[in-house]
Amino acid sequence: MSEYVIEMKDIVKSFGNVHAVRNGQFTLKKGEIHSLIGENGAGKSTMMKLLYGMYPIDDGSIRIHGDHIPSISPKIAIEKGIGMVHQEFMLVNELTVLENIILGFEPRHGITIDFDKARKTVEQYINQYGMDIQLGKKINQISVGEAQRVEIIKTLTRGANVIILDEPTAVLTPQETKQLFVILQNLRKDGKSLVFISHKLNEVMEISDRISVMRQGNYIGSVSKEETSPAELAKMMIGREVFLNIEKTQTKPGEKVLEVKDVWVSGEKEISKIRGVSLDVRAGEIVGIAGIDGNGQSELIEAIAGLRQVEKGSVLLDGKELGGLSPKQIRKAGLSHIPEDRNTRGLNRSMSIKENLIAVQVGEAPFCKGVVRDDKETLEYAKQLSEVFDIRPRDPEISTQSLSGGNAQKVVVAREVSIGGKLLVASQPTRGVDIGAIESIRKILQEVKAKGMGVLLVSADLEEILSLSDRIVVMHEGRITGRLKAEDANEDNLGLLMMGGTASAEERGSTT
Amino acid sequence: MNVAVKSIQKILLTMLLALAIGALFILFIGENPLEAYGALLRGAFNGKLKIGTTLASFTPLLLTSCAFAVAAKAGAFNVGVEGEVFLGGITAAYIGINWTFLPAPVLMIVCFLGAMTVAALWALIPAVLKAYYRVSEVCVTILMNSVALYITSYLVSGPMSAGVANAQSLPVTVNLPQFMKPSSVNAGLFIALITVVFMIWVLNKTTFGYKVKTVGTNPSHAEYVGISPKKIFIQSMMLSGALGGMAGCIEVLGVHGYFLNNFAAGLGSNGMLASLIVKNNLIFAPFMSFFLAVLKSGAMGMQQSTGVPKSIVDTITAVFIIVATMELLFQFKDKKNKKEKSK
Amino acid sequence: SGGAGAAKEAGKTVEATAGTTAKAASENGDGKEKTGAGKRVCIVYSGNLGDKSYNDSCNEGAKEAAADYGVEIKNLEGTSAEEWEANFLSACEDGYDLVICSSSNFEEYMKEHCASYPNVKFAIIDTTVEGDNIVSISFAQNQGSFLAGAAAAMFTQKTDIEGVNPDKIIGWVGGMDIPVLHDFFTGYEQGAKYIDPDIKVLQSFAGTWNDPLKGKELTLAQFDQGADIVMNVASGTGPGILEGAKEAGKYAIGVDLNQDNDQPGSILTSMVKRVDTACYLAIQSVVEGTFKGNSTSYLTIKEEGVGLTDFSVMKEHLGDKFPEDIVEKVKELEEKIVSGEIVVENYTGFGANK
Amino acid sequence: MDLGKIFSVSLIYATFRSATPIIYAALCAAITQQADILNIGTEGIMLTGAFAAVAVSYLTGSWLLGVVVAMIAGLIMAMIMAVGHIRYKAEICAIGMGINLFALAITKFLLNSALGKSGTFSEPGIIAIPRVSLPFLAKVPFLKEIFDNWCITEWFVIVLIILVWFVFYKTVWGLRLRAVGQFPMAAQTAGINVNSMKYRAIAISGLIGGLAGAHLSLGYSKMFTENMTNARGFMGVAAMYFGGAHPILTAAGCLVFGLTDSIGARLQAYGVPSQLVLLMPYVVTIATLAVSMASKMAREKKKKSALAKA
Ligand SMILES: Nc1ncnc2c1ncn2[C@@H]1O[C@H](COP(=O)(O)OP(=O)(O)OP(=O)(O)O)[C@@H](O)[C@H]1O
Ligand SMILES: Nc1ncnc2c1ncn2[C@@H]1O[C@H](COP(=O)(O)OP(=O)(O)OP(=O)(O)O)[C@@H](O)[C@H]1O
Ligand SMILES: [Mg+2]
Ligand SMILES: [Mg+2]
Repeated sequence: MSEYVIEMKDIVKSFGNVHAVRNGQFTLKKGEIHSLIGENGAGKSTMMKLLYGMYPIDDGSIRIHGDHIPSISPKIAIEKGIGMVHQEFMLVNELTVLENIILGFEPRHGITIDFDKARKTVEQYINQYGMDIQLGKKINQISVGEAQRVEIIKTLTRGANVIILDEPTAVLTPQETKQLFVILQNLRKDGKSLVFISHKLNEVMEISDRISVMRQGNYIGSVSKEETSPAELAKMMIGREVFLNIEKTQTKPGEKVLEVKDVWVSGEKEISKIRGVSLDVRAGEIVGIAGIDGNGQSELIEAIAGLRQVEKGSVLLDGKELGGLSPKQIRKAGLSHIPEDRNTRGLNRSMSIKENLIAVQVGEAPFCKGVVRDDKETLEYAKQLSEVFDIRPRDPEISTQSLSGGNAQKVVVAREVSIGGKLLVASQPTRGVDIGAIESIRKILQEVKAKGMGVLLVSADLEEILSLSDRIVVMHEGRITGRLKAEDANEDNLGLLMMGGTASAEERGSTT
Repeated sequence: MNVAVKSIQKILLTMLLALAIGALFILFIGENPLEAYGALLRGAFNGKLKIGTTLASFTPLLLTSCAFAVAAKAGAFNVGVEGEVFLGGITAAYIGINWTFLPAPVLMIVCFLGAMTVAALWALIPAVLKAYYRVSEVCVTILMNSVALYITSYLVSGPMSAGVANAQSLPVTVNLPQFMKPSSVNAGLFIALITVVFMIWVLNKTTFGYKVKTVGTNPSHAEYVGISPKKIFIQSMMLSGALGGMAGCIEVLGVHGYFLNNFAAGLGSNGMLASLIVKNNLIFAPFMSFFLAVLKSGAMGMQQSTGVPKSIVDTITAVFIIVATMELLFQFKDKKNKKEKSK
Repeated sequence: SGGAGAAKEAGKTVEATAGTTAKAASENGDGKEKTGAGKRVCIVYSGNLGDKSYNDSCNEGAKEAAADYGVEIKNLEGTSAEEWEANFLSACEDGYDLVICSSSNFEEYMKEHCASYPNVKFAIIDTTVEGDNIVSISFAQNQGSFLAGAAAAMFTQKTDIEGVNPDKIIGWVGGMDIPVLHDFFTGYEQGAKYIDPDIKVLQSFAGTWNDPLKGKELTLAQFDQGADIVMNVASGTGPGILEGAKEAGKYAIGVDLNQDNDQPGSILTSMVKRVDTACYLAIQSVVEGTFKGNSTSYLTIKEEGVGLTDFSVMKEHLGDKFPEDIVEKVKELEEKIVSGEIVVENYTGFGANK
Repeated sequence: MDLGKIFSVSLIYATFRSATPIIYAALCAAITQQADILNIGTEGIMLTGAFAAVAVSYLTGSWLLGVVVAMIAGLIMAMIMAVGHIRYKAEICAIGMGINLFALAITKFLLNSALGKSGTFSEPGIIAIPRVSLPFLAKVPFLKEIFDNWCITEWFVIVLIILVWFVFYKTVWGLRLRAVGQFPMAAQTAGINVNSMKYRAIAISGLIGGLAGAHLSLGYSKMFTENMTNARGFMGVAAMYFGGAHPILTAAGCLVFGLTDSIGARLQAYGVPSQLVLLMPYVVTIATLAVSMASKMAREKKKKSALAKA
């Protein structure tokens, strides 16, 4: 028997002209947590999808428990005890949590599904790992964190002893991440082997036994946790030194550019998801909204942008009432908006970089003459932005389909900060983005502020909130539970407020 | 550029394969494929009349395929083009018969405008139901085609009847000039060609085209960048309707000279077919329309000049179309490339 | 061929009342050698063959002429206006001696194009088109329908026959709602009311020529409303009407061809419209050189262009329950129409003096 | 106008009778729709089935064999579509329309060459699907009139609606089918072979489509006519959309159509212009759908505001 549960050797995989993996190497020992890190587009997900049999490999070999497996399908992978939690959740919205968990491995009663048995089996695992999952709800009614746990339970009920987690923490709050880590530790204790993909080096350092690094489809190397440091890892990933802690530029806040007054907003499933939120943002400052995902931040942002109806209350942008205005009119009034979901909101993946860069200015000079689009002007502009914002590759004519997460996000950021509005709403601007890109996006936000734009930043990443914001508001269950000056805030008091606790009296007094 | 060349290559290869499979089928039923294809080609191209007939059936398909594709670009599956052709036709007939106080050139233009307007308004119904009430436009347009057929049928056998043995209207007082007589190909062909080129230009070069494509590919993104998906969806459905109405107007003013009951049967669905085969690519749709028109008039010619029964001709045409829908040759090539690379 | 046989059979049934033109013609033909060899005739149809009705009837006539004169026949079927015109034009161009347009659908094309083909002879059935190289043959379908209506009106009161109710209601189902069908209906209704003014006539249109299921549904609906006999005037939709009668244990009247044997025992009679005769005569005139352009024949009961079948199939089925008085009455009415004592009305736009 | 004659007991059976072929067609379309495949080819599959049923019933004298062969014929047509779409990437609606054209032509061709007829084939030798009367209903006067003498396939459609509903929502296969339709990647990662599920869905759809055709030619009538489906397949697709591919709602849509159609058939006799009567079922179906969707949206809104008050 081999020392390794999994051995992937000399893996090659391309999609058309994209060489996703050129030289992939990966091994996994029994009972270890092995992290796989690399920039966006380094080929991490592809490596793991190949292991899970989602695509055939072009070249190389895969061994599971020492056996050479010539061709893998998800079915075979599952039979061999491999489970995968995908970067994009593989959950069917219209089905219930329980149905999703048992899909493909349904306990049967003849041809019908034995839901009782299914429930019992699943509950057993839920209890064993102390997870909080409501089996009867539909997927579109549960939070991201819960969906994540559903994915893990899914692998467990299928008898996985190797579990691959592709960027599981990208969408989690610190608290949820902590909970997840407890679960992962327990799984390791039970003898499961885990692959953990992440961009967050501190998490990687916290949880892993070994760490492998990939860059541009190539295997760079593996190190054990004890022998390395975040700085070294970052260098391996990017090929140069990185500085994440940006120095805050000091500016004097000017006029109020955004005033939200006692706003109530409905959510997808419930009315009044937001209940009476008031806040303001001045020119030349960054206001951070901290909060666990699903506490109304998304709804608030969408309401400001005119993408969701406001039940009551008023929003003023640069003194202009936004109630009843269309998204287009709100943009005209001075809003720039980096949405939380770059794939469906932020970008049109079927169009080129060039076209995405002018998406909000279509039909406006100089990108059109009359009703005709001006391609030359557009290309010129796009080339310029690509240069300034370091969008790679430098060819604005190519489709955004093939862009890595970080570069895709840069397209959105470039577009939104270049239209020169008065307020920039940035929702999760660095989620799922590699550190190189995080570095540059954070720098851009600082520059925007320095130019006198007001910035409203929503992030589940407390470190990001803390390092960028001048003022911080905390949201919990549709209400604001705390307002702090940046210098008074730290992970602990923010965490407490995010969980619904109250801040101490003096902190309250210091709100503006 | 490379992509375009590849696509054309693909279409040509697919057609060749369709011919080959069609040949097998012809052999199977005991006819000579070369003779049959000869008859088919002669049926479509031999002499002024045949060419004219081919072009005459090409004209409405150009517009209906374009109409379907335009709606598809905004994410609508508009089965209702046929109904729009009917209503455009009846409107053109009504105006062409009754508004004789207008000078002829003006009347002609008004016929077109009227036909396009009424057809666009007809398309507005499913569009609004979909945009505001999420009612499937496929369902509504399938049903509305029958409604349009019966409405026009009622009008030409009742209030607008010419009082002759057939259900048809009085002749219109303006006609699109015909050429290549005795076939009924007429100036409408050029109007249709210009319109289609114009539509390609609109969709690829104008702001409106960009919005349509955005809404069709990602409505949620469209909303976010300030394009109203509902508005654009409705506008392109209406545009699609207007194109259908134009086809109806050309058929009435150019081909028949009056409104003939049920004249548009199959025009909408054939246009839809032409567009679907090329996956709603506006540039290829006209070529596919031409291919279908050639098949159609070729099939008629085959019936006229050989002993091959119509059912066999139709069977071969259908086999042709089925093969033409498949992208298989392209796949062959892809695989081959891959194999070569991996070696 | 078998088809020609069927036409002859249809001929025989009308023969019961008087000698038939077609029969007379075939006698002429049979005697001679094939004088028509080398002549080419093209028939264009506004529909497909196999409707067991109008188009088939036309084809029967052509087949008979082919058998008698050795002419070459080409049939061009088409289901859309586009195909009709293309087929018609191709027939004009391809040097046929005679082009027969089987229905009024070709009227406009003939008006437009016939003059450009002075060497081709044309015939049109079921309507009238002027032109030096055109003969038009149309039918007094209203007269035939009058007889059908009268027969139906009498039949619906024969309550001793199984399936016949006391209600004075009869039915009529048409294909597309087009003027020529109203000419049928006008006669049918007049005939029924002539027998008994209290008779109610139900009228439905299927809106299509080729949906027998729709025809069946409409027929059953009329039965549900008290009718017990329904006349079919629906071409390809018709088989459903006849089947509906059979299935409901009620009765129908056939049209165009002799359909009495299509659902034997359920079809009282058929209103035969001698499209075959028209077709045959047109071919005959070309073969024999008697073709006279710009002529119009209007085939009425007198010319045996229309008429009822001889009820024999029904007689066989009902045995002594068969109401002989209907046959007698029909004969009497026929004579009255021929003599002009009864004037059968036309729908606007139809009739001898159209 | 005699309303008593229009709204008589017979209207109930008439409604059901004219809706049944469309229900079959709609179920045929619903199965593939659950796998996110729009089966425009329903019309052609059904027509092929109708032909095969009549031909085999006539040649062998067995209606059952006719039905079985019809289902196999439907299956073959469906598989051409499946292979073209899944293996050779044909646009599903394009190949579906191709199948419709092919079915129209090949049935006409075979009618001429194999059965030696054109247009209509209605020989006495065709053995129809038997009709049954349930003896226990015969005693109840009202029910007897409604349920008397139904064709076996008319009874069976009720079973089939429930069966399809059961398969969709209660069985393992149905769960997988819906997963494939709604999120194929998720199904794939659950070890489900997406393409094989699609093949199976189309195959079953073909079987049901063939049965639909057999009902048309051996149950609803006893003949085959060129193009005898006359857009009933398309109506089925429309009905499938009406019910959002849910078998029971879909059947309800068909019944709305059938009811208006049957009322229309009775109304025509009173001199209402035929075209206006003929278009009624279509308008009523659209209106019903629009109103039900609008009120559904209103209900959702209300539900939300009820929550707000609580
Ligand atoms: N199905 C696909 N088709 C085409 N290109 C693909 C596909 N999947 C991945 N790629 C490309 O392959 C490259 C590697 O992608 P992969 O998803 O493995 O990166 P990653 O390391 O997981 O990045 P991220 O951190 O953004 O998730 C990228 O350039 C990506 O665009
Ligand atoms: N600068 C502005 N400030 C406020 N409102 C504006 C401004 N510009 C346009 N609007 C309003 O926005 C709406 C749409 O604007 P616009 O005139 O650009 O429409 P359009 O381009 O025809 O629309 P579409 O983009 O949907 O085709 C109109 O109601 C218009 O009055
Ligand atoms: Mg990834
Ligand atoms: Mg009676």
